[in-house]
Amino acid sequence: MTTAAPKHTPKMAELSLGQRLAPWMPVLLVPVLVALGALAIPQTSSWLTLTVSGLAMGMMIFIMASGLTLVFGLMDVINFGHGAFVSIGAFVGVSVLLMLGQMTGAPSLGLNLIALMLAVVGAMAATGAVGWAFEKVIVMPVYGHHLKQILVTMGGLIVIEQLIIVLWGPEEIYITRPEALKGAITFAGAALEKYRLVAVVVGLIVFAAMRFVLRRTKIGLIVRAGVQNGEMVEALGYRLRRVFVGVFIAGSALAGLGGVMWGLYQEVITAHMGNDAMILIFIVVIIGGLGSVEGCFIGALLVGLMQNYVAYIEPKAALISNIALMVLILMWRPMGMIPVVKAK
Amino acid sequence: MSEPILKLEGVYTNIAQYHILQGVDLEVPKGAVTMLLGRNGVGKTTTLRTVIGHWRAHKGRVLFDGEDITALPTPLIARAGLGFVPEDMGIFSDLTVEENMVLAAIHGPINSARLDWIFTAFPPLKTFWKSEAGNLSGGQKQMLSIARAMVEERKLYLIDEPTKGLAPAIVSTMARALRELKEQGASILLVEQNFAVARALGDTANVMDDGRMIWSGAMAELSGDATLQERLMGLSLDAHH
Amino acid sequence: MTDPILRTQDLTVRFGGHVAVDAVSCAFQAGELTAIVGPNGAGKTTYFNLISGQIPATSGKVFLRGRDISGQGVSQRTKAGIGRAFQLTNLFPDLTVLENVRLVVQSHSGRGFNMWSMAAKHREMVEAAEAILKRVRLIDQREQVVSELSHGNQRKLEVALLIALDPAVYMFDEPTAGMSVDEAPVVLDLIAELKSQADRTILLVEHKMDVIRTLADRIIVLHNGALAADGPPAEVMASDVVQEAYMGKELEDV
Amino acid sequence: MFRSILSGDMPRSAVLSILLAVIFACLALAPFLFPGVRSIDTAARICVFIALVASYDLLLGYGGIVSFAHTMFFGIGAYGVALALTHMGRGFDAIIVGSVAGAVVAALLALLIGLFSLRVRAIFFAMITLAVASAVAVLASQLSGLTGGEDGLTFKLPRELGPAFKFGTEMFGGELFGVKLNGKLLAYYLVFAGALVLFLLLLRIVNSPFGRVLQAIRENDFRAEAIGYRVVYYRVAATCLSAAAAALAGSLYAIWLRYVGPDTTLSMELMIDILLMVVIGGMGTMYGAVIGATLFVLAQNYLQNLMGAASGLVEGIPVLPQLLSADRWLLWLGVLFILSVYFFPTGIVGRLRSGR
Amino acid sequence: EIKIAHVYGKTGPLEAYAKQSHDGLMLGLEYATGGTMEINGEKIVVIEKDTQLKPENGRALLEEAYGDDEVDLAVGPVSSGVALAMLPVAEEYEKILLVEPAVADSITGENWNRYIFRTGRNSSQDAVANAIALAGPDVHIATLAQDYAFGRDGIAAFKEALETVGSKVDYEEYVPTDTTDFTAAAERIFNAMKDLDGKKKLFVIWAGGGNPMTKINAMDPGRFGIEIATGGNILAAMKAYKDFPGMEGATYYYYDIPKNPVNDWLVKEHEARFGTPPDFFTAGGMAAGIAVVEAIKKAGSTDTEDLISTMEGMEWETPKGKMVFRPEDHQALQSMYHFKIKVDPNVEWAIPELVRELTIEDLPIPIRNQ
Ligand SMILES: Nc1ncnc2c1ncn2[C@@H]1O[C@H](COP(=O)(O)OP(=O)(O)OP(=O)(O)O)[C@@H](O)[C@H]1O
Ligand SMILES: Nc1ncnc2c1ncn2[C@@H]1O[C@H](COP(=O)(O)OP(=O)(O)OP(=O)(O)O)[C@@H](O)[C@H]1O
Ligand SMILES: [Mg+2]
Ligand SMILES: [Mg+2]
Repeated sequence: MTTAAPKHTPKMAELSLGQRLAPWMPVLLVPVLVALGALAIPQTSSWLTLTVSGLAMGMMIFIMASGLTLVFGLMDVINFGHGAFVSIGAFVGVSVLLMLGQMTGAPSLGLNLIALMLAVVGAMAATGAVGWAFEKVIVMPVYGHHLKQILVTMGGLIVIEQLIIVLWGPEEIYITRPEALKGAITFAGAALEKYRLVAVVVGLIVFAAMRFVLRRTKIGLIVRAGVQNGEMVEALGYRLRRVFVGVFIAGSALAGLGGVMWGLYQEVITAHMGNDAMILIFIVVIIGGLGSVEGCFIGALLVGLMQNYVAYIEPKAALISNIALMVLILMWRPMGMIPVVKAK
Repeated sequence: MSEPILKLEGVYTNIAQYHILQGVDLEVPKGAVTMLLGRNGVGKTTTLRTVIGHWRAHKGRVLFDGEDITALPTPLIARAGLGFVPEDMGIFSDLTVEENMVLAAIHGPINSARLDWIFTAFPPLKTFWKSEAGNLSGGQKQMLSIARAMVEERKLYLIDEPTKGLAPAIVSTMARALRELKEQGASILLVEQNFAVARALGDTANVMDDGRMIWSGAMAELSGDATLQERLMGLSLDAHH
Repeated sequence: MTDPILRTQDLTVRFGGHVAVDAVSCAFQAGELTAIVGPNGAGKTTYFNLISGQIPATSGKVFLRGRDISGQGVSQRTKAGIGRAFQLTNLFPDLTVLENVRLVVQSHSGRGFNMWSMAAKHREMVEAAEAILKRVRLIDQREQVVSELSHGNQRKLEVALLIALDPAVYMFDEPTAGMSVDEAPVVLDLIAELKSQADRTILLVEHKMDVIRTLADRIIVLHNGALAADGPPAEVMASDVVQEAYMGKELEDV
Repeated sequence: MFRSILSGDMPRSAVLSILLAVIFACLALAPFLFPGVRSIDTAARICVFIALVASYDLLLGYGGIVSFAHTMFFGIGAYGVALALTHMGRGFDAIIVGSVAGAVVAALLALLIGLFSLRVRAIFFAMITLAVASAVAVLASQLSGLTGGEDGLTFKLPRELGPAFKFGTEMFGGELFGVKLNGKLLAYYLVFAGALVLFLLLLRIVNSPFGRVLQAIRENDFRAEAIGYRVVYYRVAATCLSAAAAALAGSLYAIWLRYVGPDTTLSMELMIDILLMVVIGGMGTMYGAVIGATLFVLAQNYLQNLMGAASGLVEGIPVLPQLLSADRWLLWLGVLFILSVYFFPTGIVGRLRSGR
Repeated sequence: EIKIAHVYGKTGPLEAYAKQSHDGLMLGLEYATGGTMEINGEKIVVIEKDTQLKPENGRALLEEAYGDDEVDLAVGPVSSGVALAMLPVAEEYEKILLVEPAVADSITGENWNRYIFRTGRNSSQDAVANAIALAGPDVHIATLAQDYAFGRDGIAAFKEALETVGSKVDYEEYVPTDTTDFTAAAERIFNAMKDLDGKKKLFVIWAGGGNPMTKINAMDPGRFGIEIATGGNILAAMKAYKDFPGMEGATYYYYDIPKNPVNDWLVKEHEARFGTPPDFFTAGGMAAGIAVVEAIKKAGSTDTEDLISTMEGMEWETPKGKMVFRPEDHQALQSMYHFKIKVDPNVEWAIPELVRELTIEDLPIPIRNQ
């Protein structure tokens, strides 16, 4: 073939060190914050406790937020209903656990984990199914309209919360963790709840799995492109609707997983528990940068650490620590730390 | 002559309350370049969009390779073997050039020989392979849009005003690339305002006005007849060129 | 020669490592029509963006009537007399054609912060807008919502907005791209008219050589971001840069 | 005359005109048409919310700016009046000082937030307003010495606006068409007139050249800048105006309730209600505020009663009575949210105007 | 016909409490009228009004009840914030508002007016009872509460009460109301307490979700010899107490504790009708219901002034035994129960076993409305 065009030689200059470092800055924030914490907190054992449990709390937040990174970050759907999926996940998961009282009551880690696994599977199946219906009925007509999304998903949230009350009753449900996950591990004068270790493992699995799927498949690309110009994606031959539905289901199922984990952490679940966590979840997704699993992950860790340090140093300031963190990060990077999708 | 690759039979298309296409008939022969010409706003773009399924014909039929695709969803139409270069280029500006191309290659990894061929025609795509497509210059976006359609073999290419915004040198390489596509056996339906390109590439020509096809015939006949051009398109093309 | 109305001095912008506009110094005289040509990606649109303020320059300065305006924002520069039409259509999609133009007229009249009178009562603005729509042959579409216009008509509206703004310096970025052969001359005639009757300074990016030949007083060539040639049309067109990097082989030889 | 009261912005739909006229008449004559404490309370709330929602429409529908701090401004106005009445005594001077101060503080705060964050992307502004609003809500509940904390403030109005004040005893014998002429009636008309004036003012603003610029900015801020409008200034101005108007609506609310508290004036829930009223009514139409607020407040107040009746009807059928039980009114409000966005994508006003 | 309005947060976050309160009220009316729901031949009609837990609604609904529905008196609401907004309405309409179960001290304190009565306990009663239950020689006490008026008032009352029994608080910790992670608070408390000698107790006052006790417990406070203590709660919440066998505190009601005919009837009827034992707020609701009937019976009319003079100093029997409306501030004085937690795997929740009944005479409750 002979289709040669004229030479094309745009001028390139060297990048400065700062420019080359820029992509790595967010990753560095976590150790920097840990180091700052060490400076501000004189008691080493307290610092250690706060750091480790803060990171673990970050993982838990990440699990809840991971679904929203997909739905809000990638698909650009401002889903206030996400909190409702967290709640459903918690109720279904806890119901399963209560049914498996034999397994959770036994002081065997293996049995406990199997029970937990079953609860997670049940919860994810339930939230995935509800997510499917939610997308079909509620979200589908409002792609691309943020305001309507807020309202419609708000409506969906209320409906789901009320249905939870109809099904499970208005009372709070209390649950205790599986026997082997109660209590703490103590080391070097620091204490770490055992349950948080489970959260760390689950969080890492979710993180790795999401990264894998988004890097190795075109799904992430299709969604991002589809949000911008769905017609064109279809003209390339992709069944965009199916991909959107699939991603929405995945996001909802992840919220369900988050719900189980969060419910077991709180040990008390209410219909509006998910919604109570929503502001935090939104903050994490936004400071991470829309659409970025890595950003969301780092953001969640930062939030977890920040909360603990600030609450220790000055409890009054804890009220605004998350908000301050968000404002600072957005002032530094208005698009969030690692933006994948450009926000409008 | 063999069966045409694409055939529109009395297609009517409405957009909202407007009746845009009013009985368009069109045949695109296999292995040839077919031009679709006409003034602004006569319905050329609407015709292409009706073929790909972005607008729906509410009357008439669209046949592709002998199959009725009138009611098929867009993704299936595309997968039947259509490549589409929209008028507004349809660039995914948040994605990099590479990601745009990867998405366009629906059947798997990009064939590297084909990619090299695309790079020789449109060198900036290679230079800015990892850059965000939204930051490309106007002409570079146009190149990307065409390249996307060409990244894999298609039976038929629908191309809406590909040369707008391209520098003359690139226009020639693009024209050559299209010709090479044709030589590989593909068919092309091309909307074009640049008459030089139309004349150089077109085998047959169709002229639209006001939602109807008003003239169809060989390109040579049209380009040779100034009065015909005057009558069909309001202006002699040669005079302008 | 008189003082130039617009002048750029070592104007440079870098995107990451890519130097898109490379130390361009150039002056434009009042009443002159300058064509800017160059291959795709040469930096023409970016050069416009730097002049009108859409993108901040990495270094270098822009002067308007001898005053340094490098620190000013887009709207300030617009008010100062730099007007701009866009290569990729960029309108108010859900407003009507008339309202699009009327808004420009209103901006020109400086009544933007008037919160008390009724916009609809200002007949003179509506009339001015309609006059311009007549000139670009869009008057029949005046009540149509812009997003429903065909591509070519949107291009015309783009030109109409710039004319309504009536700046000292007009910058057209491929105004006729996508216009049909019978419509393009209308716009080109308008540009010619601006130049000869209103004595306006015009910067024109175009890829159509015949257009440049008939309209331009002067051509500058940008290549890889740098100023590669500057001079009268005939001379520049014949130069090697233009022939090699820009024109390529003539189509007929394909 | 009529035209210029409405700033030339006519309803442009027969059904809409009738609806508006009916709502206007009902509100203007509420004490006579619907005597009863509850119904007048509902009418007064409708008035306040019309003004509040209209002020939000200026920002959202015309300016295209998403703010979550609107209730904050509303609350500032309410607390302004509450604090003035608590500290200056129960006089009209306190009401005036309180509402003016509230409006000024609200506008200044809006100016501050706007200059700081309106230069950046829309979502940034939305998040900042969310953050500031929740910080202020927390502050209000923390500074319990000043604001009464979670419990809020209860205060007394001038005697002339309370039920104990009777007038017209000589002329009408203290009653007109069976309605007692007392301070409560005066309070209602104060709220009604205040809301009406605010609404007409806002209507004027959106139809001025300024309002048109806002629309242009909403459509395409990039291009608005390129035709010579300094986008930030316009956005900030719109934010301040709308904040001040919201604060005034808040003052009216405080006057009516004789109570302010964080849940009543500052909550996120209220913010969502406002959003919903704007969208159901029709964004960027102003009249949407009237329709949206009226419908929504009515639904909030009477849906429960309606459902009580409905669940009585289906007694005996499984599950249904439980779903229709009056306690589940929120469920149906949620369903209404969804349906209204479905069936009125351009709002009720948009729907009526397009005639489809 | 006697009309009573029950104005309460029927829907909204405290729905569960609301239901208990209402069931209790109805049972109380039924019990006191011997099942006839009539007083002196007049039928009792209860009108329910849902505040949705919003103060402004509370006001409007109470006005509607007094003004449009012309009820004789009103009962409610659940939340203190709503109650405070409603108090002036009672004064305006000169009708009685019987507050149940909102607890804020200021309802019968600074914001009180003579139309307000309260059958529910107030925060001071909780605080004093807990102080008596916890204090002892050589006991060090730290407190944890939410950082807003309710939490701070509660701790203040608790401290005051501790002083009356000759003890004091060694360390106070306040955290934001919506805190979910208590690691930092626990660390601060541990650091403050670990070097003290003797018994160490951490007293927790918490309203709503969040459940700090188990979370702090999971950090093994036993390492530093710290025990956690708190008051009673609804049965569902008592499940979480299973992690704290032996924990002491003071509660307002647990169905198995009071021994009297009223409570026996309540437990039996409740089990029969709802399949569960009566809960925390059921008892209060019932006390209010009985109080209404008793007062109207004794006053012989529903005239507000007659009712007020009857009710001031009125004594009546409730599931919690005798209650008395103190004439000064109309607060019902009542017994509280010092408990110790017992865990029985066959019972869903942890059982608070009675250590000692703290009777009216044992509890010095300050009068705060002067
Ligand atoms: N979304 C739409 N809504 C309503 N009318 C539309 C819409 N899109 C196009 N039209 C109208 O349909 C007609 C045909 O438009 P079309 O884009 O097909 O023209 P075209 O021949 O491609 O013109 P051009 O050469 O300018 O691109 C025009 O009159 C246009 O106004
Ligand atoms: N915002 C940006 N970020 C990064 N690169 C950019 C940006 N804007 C332009 N560029 C790059 O700068 C170069 C010059 O672009 P410009 O749009 O100025 O070209 P042009 O001369 O107008 O070309 P055309 O004729 O195709 O419109 C291009 O290679 C483009 O990729
Ligand atoms: Mg077209
Ligand atoms: Mg360009």
